Amino acid sequence: MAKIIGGITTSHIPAIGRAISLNIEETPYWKPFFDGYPPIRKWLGEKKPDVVVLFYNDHGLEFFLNKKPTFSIGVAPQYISADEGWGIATIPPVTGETELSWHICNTLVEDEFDITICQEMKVDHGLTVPLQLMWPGNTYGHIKVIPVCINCEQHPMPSLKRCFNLGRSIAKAIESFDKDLNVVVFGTGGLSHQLDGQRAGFINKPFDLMCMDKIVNQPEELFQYSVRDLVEQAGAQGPELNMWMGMRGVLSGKVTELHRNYHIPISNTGAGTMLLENN
Amino acid sequence: MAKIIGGITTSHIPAIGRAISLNIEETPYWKPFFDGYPPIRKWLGEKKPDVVVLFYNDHGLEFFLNKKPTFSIGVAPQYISADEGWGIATIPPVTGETELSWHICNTLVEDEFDITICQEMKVDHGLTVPLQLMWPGNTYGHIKVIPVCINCEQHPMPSLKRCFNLGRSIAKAIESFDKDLNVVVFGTGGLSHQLDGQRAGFINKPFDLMCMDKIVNQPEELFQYSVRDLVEQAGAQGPELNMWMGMRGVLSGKVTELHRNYHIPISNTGAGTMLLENN
Amino acid sequence: MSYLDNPTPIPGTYFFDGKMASKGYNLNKMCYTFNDKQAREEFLKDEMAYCDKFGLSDVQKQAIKNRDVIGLLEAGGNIYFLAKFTGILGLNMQDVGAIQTGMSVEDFKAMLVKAGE
Amino acid sequence: MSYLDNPTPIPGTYFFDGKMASKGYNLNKMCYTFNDKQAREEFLKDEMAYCDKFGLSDVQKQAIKNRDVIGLLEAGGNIYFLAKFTGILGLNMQDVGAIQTGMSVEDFKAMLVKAGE
Ligand SMILES: [Fe+3]
Ligand SMILES: [Fe+3]
Repeated sequence: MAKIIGGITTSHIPAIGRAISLNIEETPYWKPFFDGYPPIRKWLGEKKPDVVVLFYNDHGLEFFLNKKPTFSIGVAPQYISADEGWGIATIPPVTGETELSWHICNTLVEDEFDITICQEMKVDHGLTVPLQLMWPGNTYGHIKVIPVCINCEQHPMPSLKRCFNLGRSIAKAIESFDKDLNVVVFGTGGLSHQLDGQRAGFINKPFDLMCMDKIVNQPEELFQYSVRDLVEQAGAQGPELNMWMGMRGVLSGKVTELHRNYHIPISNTGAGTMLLENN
Repeated sequence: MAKIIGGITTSHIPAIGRAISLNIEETPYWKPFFDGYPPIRKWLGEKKPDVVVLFYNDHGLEFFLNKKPTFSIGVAPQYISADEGWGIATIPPVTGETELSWHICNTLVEDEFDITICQEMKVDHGLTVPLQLMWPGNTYGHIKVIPVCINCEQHPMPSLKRCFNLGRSIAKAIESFDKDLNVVVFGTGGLSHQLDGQRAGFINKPFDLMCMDKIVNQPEELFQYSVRDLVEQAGAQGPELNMWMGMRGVLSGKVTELHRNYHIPISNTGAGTMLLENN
Repeated sequence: MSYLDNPTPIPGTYFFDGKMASKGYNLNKMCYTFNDKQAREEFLKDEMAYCDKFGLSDVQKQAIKNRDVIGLLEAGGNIYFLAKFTGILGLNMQDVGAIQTGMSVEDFKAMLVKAGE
Repeated sequence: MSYLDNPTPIPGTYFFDGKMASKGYNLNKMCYTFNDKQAREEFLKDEMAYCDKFGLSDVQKQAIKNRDVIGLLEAGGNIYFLAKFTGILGLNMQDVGAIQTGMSVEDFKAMLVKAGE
């Protein structure tokens, strides 16, 4: 049976990709952020996961507003990183895990999640930057990725609870999959940030730290925050916390926090990095 | 407040559109089918609905398998009927109801339906044939249409129960919409038919008649049939019953059956036509 | 447990599920283009060249060549997209039913009428 | 009740909801094309002609002309699609933040650093 070994949270903002391209990770601005990653890379190197279930959002590369899904799941054999319009470097194609992806989709629909199933998908920085962070030099060729995309671009957006339960159902699917695979889950994006409006640049450090605490042992306590509350307290892009909740839903009730890092600012964002081992 | 005045079920197969184009409704083959419609047209003429919520499926015009949603809702000001490849005549553009559509979407996401929201959509025979049937000569210009599209083309498909509950949530949205609008709901497609495989041409009249009976007063009893059961008992395209269930979910608990017609065969299909008034 | 986990086949019936959808992706993608008149014309001009453009397998190409609907289904074709292919050939759903069941079109139609009695 | 039914505004913050999505559809559609290099070049060659191609309103065109990010938001622009427009101009998210808040880029960056203290 496939096994869920742990979860990782990470920012996915494009500026990180640019910093990697420019090789400026060790400059004073970037060092405190990139310093959060070596312990996670070490853990990944030891645990050797086969598959990553990667929660992210698409910021207008694959999905336009003509057809905007709440949840979309990739079932493709390969995903292509493509031009996003403002110059972030693309990365080599990402390998999919078709069979487990479809098994997850079957379980999700059975569990009354009304997903959009994607057999072909361009993936943007939301998915590519985390891979670059975890496997420097784009050495992710041995990893199979299952993209789980959550709408964070247009209201109405799903609740934290719904995303957590999406994760629960994905966990059920993984644990009933008849192959010996080690699966790790990424919750990408967040934490507090606001890109648009006169309040642009808004960051809420206490709220972010509270979320990082709760996500470990009391994720359900975060259900009290509506999407509107998130916009208010964590900025217009604060609902990206949904991806963290999806990740946390895939883990079991009890997890062990092995590592965390929090740094402000990366671009306009409070960047939270965590490594949670599944018990 | 907007009011749900009734529901209509109808086949939507392309051959009907072709028969209308060829003006052969009164030929022996077609007459028993088209005879089912005058009482419904009369009722529509008297009740003068402002809006139609139209449950249908897209048979490969707007949606390809690259991104295939379970449920998609149109929020566009207008929908275009387009070339489907095998020669069915297109119809004039269909007017949307943007504001109520978005209100429905907001309610659905709040109620944990993970819809795909569509601001631009080509609509195929699943939507256009019912409009042609209800408003001969394409005199539907005064009607605003809200398309609700359910995946019936690729497994996994949602259950009858899920589609019924989708309808329940849509009803809640309509009944909380602050405008005096009369809304009618169409459940299109079905009943038993099988287009593909060595069992092509399979029709199950007793099962169809049972569904027509149950849909009136005991729709929940149909929950016992899984999508697999539908394929087995109503043919590979039998899951189109989902659109009837969505429609029935929008109506209240009690409805009055004002009219019904059942005819075999229309093309490869058992065609059920019903008019249910909302109590 | 998904309803798709039931391993018992339904005779003469295909489930277009993940396995089939993966297998038939290129074939269905080609057929999806047939919504467009220009694509239909390009196909008719040189069928096999058009198939190659979408990377169809030899089995899929052979089934296209032979108008072998069952073969196309087994190669991952989805009936709604295949209908756009058979539409090009001027076949309607009763013709396609006859091909798949090995009946004459008249017998196939008679079978449907009988289902109503 | 949807969370969007709360009528109290959040200062300096836009909800890109149905109303805004309808209003800004053409604008966002234009910006979506900027994923494509050729589209970016065509836009740069004649900005207003490109806007017309997508049926932008006069208000939207004026806001494009003026690089008026707040004006674009109010005209239904979605920040993720607008970012593809500002990207063409060589502006990053901190530049865009500065424009919207009326700060200098240096002050905007300093504000962010301060949020971490
Ligand atoms: Fe993001
Ligand atoms: Fe149909």
